[in-house]
Amino acid sequence: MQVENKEFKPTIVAFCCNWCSYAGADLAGTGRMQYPANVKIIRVPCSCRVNPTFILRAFQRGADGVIMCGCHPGDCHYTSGNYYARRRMTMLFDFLDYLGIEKGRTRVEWVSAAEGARFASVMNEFVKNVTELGPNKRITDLRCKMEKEGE
Amino acid sequence: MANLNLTSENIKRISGVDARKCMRCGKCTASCPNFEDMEYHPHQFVYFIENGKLDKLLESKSVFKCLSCFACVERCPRQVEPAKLIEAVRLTVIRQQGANHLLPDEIPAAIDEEMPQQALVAAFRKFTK
Amino acid sequence: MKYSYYPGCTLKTKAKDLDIYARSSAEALGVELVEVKEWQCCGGVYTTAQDEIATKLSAVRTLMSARDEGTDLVTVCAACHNVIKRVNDDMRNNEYVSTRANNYLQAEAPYAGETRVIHFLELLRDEIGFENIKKAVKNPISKKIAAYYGCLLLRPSSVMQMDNPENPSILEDFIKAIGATPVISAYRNECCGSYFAVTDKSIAKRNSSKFVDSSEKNGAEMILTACPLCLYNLKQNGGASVPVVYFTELLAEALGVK
Amino acid sequence: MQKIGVFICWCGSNIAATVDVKRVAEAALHEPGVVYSADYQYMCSESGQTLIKNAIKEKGLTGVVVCSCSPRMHEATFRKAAESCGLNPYMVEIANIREHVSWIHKDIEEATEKAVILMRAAVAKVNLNQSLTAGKSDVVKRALVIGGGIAGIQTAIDIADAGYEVDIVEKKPTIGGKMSQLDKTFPTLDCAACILTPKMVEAASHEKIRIISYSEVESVSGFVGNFTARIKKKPRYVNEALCTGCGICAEKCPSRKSKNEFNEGMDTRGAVYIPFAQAVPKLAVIDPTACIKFKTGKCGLCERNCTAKAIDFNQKEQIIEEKYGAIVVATGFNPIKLDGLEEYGYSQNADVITSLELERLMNAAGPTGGVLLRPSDRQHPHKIVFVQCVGSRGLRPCDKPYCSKICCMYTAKHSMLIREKYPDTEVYVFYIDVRTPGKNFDEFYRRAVEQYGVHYVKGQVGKIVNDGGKLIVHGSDLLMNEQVIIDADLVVLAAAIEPDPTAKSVATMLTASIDTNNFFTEAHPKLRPVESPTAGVFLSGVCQGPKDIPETVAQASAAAVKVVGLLSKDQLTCNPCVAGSNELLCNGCSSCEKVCPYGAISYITKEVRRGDFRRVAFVNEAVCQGCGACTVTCPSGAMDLKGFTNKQIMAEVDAICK
Repeated sequence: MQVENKEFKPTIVAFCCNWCSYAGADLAGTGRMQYPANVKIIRVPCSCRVNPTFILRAFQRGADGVIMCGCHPGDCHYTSGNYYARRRMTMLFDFLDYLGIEKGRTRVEWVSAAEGARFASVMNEFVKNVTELGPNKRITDLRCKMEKEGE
Repeated sequence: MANLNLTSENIKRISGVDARKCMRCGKCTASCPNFEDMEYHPHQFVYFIENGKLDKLLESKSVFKCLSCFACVERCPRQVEPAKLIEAVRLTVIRQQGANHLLPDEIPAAIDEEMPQQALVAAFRKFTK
Repeated sequence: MKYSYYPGCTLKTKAKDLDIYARSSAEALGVELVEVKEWQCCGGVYTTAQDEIATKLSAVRTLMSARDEGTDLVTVCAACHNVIKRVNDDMRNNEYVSTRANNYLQAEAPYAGETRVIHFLELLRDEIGFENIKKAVKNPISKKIAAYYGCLLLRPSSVMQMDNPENPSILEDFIKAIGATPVISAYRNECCGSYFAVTDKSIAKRNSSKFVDSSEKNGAEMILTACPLCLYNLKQNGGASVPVVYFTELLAEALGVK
Repeated sequence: MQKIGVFICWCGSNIAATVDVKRVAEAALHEPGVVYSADYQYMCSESGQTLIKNAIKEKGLTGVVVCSCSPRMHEATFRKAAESCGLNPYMVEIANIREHVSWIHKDIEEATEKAVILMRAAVAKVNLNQSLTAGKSDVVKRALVIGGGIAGIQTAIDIADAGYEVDIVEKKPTIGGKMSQLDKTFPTLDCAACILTPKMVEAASHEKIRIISYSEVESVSGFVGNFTARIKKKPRYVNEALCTGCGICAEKCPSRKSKNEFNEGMDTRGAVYIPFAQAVPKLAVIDPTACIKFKTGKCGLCERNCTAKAIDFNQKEQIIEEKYGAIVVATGFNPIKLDGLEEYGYSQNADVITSLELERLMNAAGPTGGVLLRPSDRQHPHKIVFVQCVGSRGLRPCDKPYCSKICCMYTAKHSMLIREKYPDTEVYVFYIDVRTPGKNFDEFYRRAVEQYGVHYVKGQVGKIVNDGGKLIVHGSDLLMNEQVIIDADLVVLAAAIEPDPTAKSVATMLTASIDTNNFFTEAHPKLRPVESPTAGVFLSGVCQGPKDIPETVAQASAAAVKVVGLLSKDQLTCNPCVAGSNELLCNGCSSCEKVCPYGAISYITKEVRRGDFRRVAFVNEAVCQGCGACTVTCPSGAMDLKGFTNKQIMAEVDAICK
């Protein structure tokens, strides 16, 4: 069992497109801008590569928040990928909200390769919001949870 | 004047302005219509505040010489807005007991028939607590 | 066209002309100005201090009255206009000020800057149109007139948004509309000396006379302003030898309602 | 089952100071498939790479995970190393534990824990990696240069000299750009025309260069090595093949009211005109907004007087479509508009001018024939004030936050030339800082002060008013701690420079990125300064950031070298991380085709099982750029992206959430 008063540290998955936001995250690193270690980044070529099932899988496996970052509208390396991503995520997040996964746990942000500071501030804010919401319980696969606690 | 709580931080809080953005171009001083009457000039205000050297400002009447015409605010390329800083220092001074710069006794001699009361209201707002 | 109207204290005493002629001109132009109920002094000057809330409350009350009437708020005194417009901007964009002001006022509906504040000049330019005023003029003022803006109408431009702060044209366009010829003088948007008329006349003298001298040198036969304190300083401290008048007075004269 | 090796880099102390690398190496051994792990001080070094290569050979590794800096930094390095000893490069994955861990976290415990998780995710991915082979695509051996200023001209000449064909597309009627308007150039004071016009002629006469003037690139499609551009050629209303550039038409034109752009609007030109004497191509052009024939249908004086019969009022816009292997952006700059900076009174006073206007006033081919006369009354100015940083280094909406870089030097040049030619003139320069980093630059500026007696005043100008014909300049002298008031005859503003307004649309067209100031972003600010992040698109001149002429020319040549390097290849290796359809799952619904931004997907009828012919999606791997839009759209899950498969990403998610 976990110790009761242990500070809640959410697990957060960030999908970052290779061209803008992953580079933005790199720039945050180069600039030594701090953000919480809870954020783990998965590199994808474009935000439009993010399949809604990836996000469902993350929540199922115990993630407390998922953020997807792409290039600013109009700046997509692949011209229009981020527009597809935006539409897909709007639908998905509404659906997740319906299921009880609050809107605060999901987010789409546009971060350019030049916006290291913005990447850090977005992550700080997102982690703070998710921490306030507490652990995600809705569609977590209980077996995963038990495994985790059993460790 | 040690109890004044006149730290640069405090000035920043009251004015909402960050003196560190200043690039020392002196455009505020170049713009100031009341330059001649000031012992310390707008760019010096900014520099003093930035460096926390505030005691000189307090001893100077310069804080009461700003016209609040906002020429420096409008023209400052760095959005340092010197007039806001000066207002914050002036307020910090007059908020002390007995530090009012304008006393009611002085009024009768200063006014004439034509003077709009707007002038008095403004002067009292700027110079007294 | 119906607007809430805020005259301000000085317009009820020393600057009656500014008020009276604004009303009569408005009527002649088919604009209804409804005086805000139980208005209070605007505060005279706007303070930039973040922690001064009390001095902004009376302006908020005026703004709330206009909102409750569902009309835009028209001001005519340049000083009142500056204070009310800037407080309105605070209520819109400065959370610190708006939260505290609303907490203090305890109004049924908190105020969030909903009212649009326009100066009488903006009413003439944007709502009525100088072209239409030109058509309504009965007695064209055929004089050479220098316009004095001072600082309050234009600055800070990010909030006032009336005109280009360094190259304004609204008063010159107004002068053209009433049939007169504008004279552009140096220092027309520099300070007149303001409230230093009370504490240090030499400052007011130096500042006002710069504009007055330039205007007279440029052949102005009259000086125009929108602010009672500017008018006082230009006259008393600037040593103007030509008449200094409110723009509303000239408008009324041109419209034939003086 | 894979046999994976995990290599943890210390990056000196960059990683090792915050991440317990030994613990990461130890943790790796517990991951499925991992048979070996090691840590080393500099994994990217020769000996670090040897360590990886030896491990691959000795342990027979089938997959490699390197925990190091960003994959954007050294992924290629490590993949190359793996390839050199026979491992497929795409069996290598990077866990970014520098930019994403050690540089942003301070707590060793926390950082190590995160590094382990990122390592775990990378291992999970490599377990599912498959060998990928990159395809090849042909390179079109021609280059397109957008913009015909000194940057574009230099790039074009260098590419052409290497033996490749180049098209220069210039939106104005002549090439030459801003440099053609300059009088002298710092720090040597050579005449700009004397050094530029030979280059213009060289470009025009070069057998490999084609100048497409008075034209704009309308759209670009394709990819590195194989771009297709549509170029819109605006009608000149003059037949280019017939016009001899004699200039009779311009002389006869009765319309004289158009502002002469070449002289910054300080004099006028006819509706039909040749921009300037040394214009290239030297052809007339008709401005239909000013032409009386176009406006009223009558006139045609030029047509009647043209002995070459070149005037053609019926000329229409033309579209040229061309293929290119590389594209160079050289769109240049403009001085900013000064509407928001009216404290200097530019629009209110004829005698407040910009530095570029002063260049024309001092030039022998300018509106005053090279005699310095002020615009209002054509009198010789005796007191001149220069204002620096007009719109540069500011934060207001009307300002630019950057230093425009060239103003300090050209102002020193102007003040020196004026003092040289008119010693009776007092010259004041209001400056905030004098910035002169460059060969012989500071010496040049000091000459202006010491030898020519130019008054440099440290302070900015706050307000310029016109009081009865005199310009009253209110400035500050910070060293004297005084306000200075100067009644000047002429004021020269060093207006900030900004990228040409077309930069934004060109960037969008090329999917190249621009920064918040609309300057093109380079692929790497230090190591790849002339390439854009978009493959095959290169940057030349001020479109990338403020530059003076020597720097522009250097960068132009550098861009040319990059282009030549690309064009010298017959084929390019494609990105193997492309989409592919599982024909057994594909139902031919066409959803993927609709979302593909490159038109890489088509449909073929294929015998998927014996006797079962079906319409299935087919990905052209040379065209696919690997964005993955189709993979998410596909309703049956047939489409997947190599290198970033659904399973791989899911495995990463699982590893992180574990």
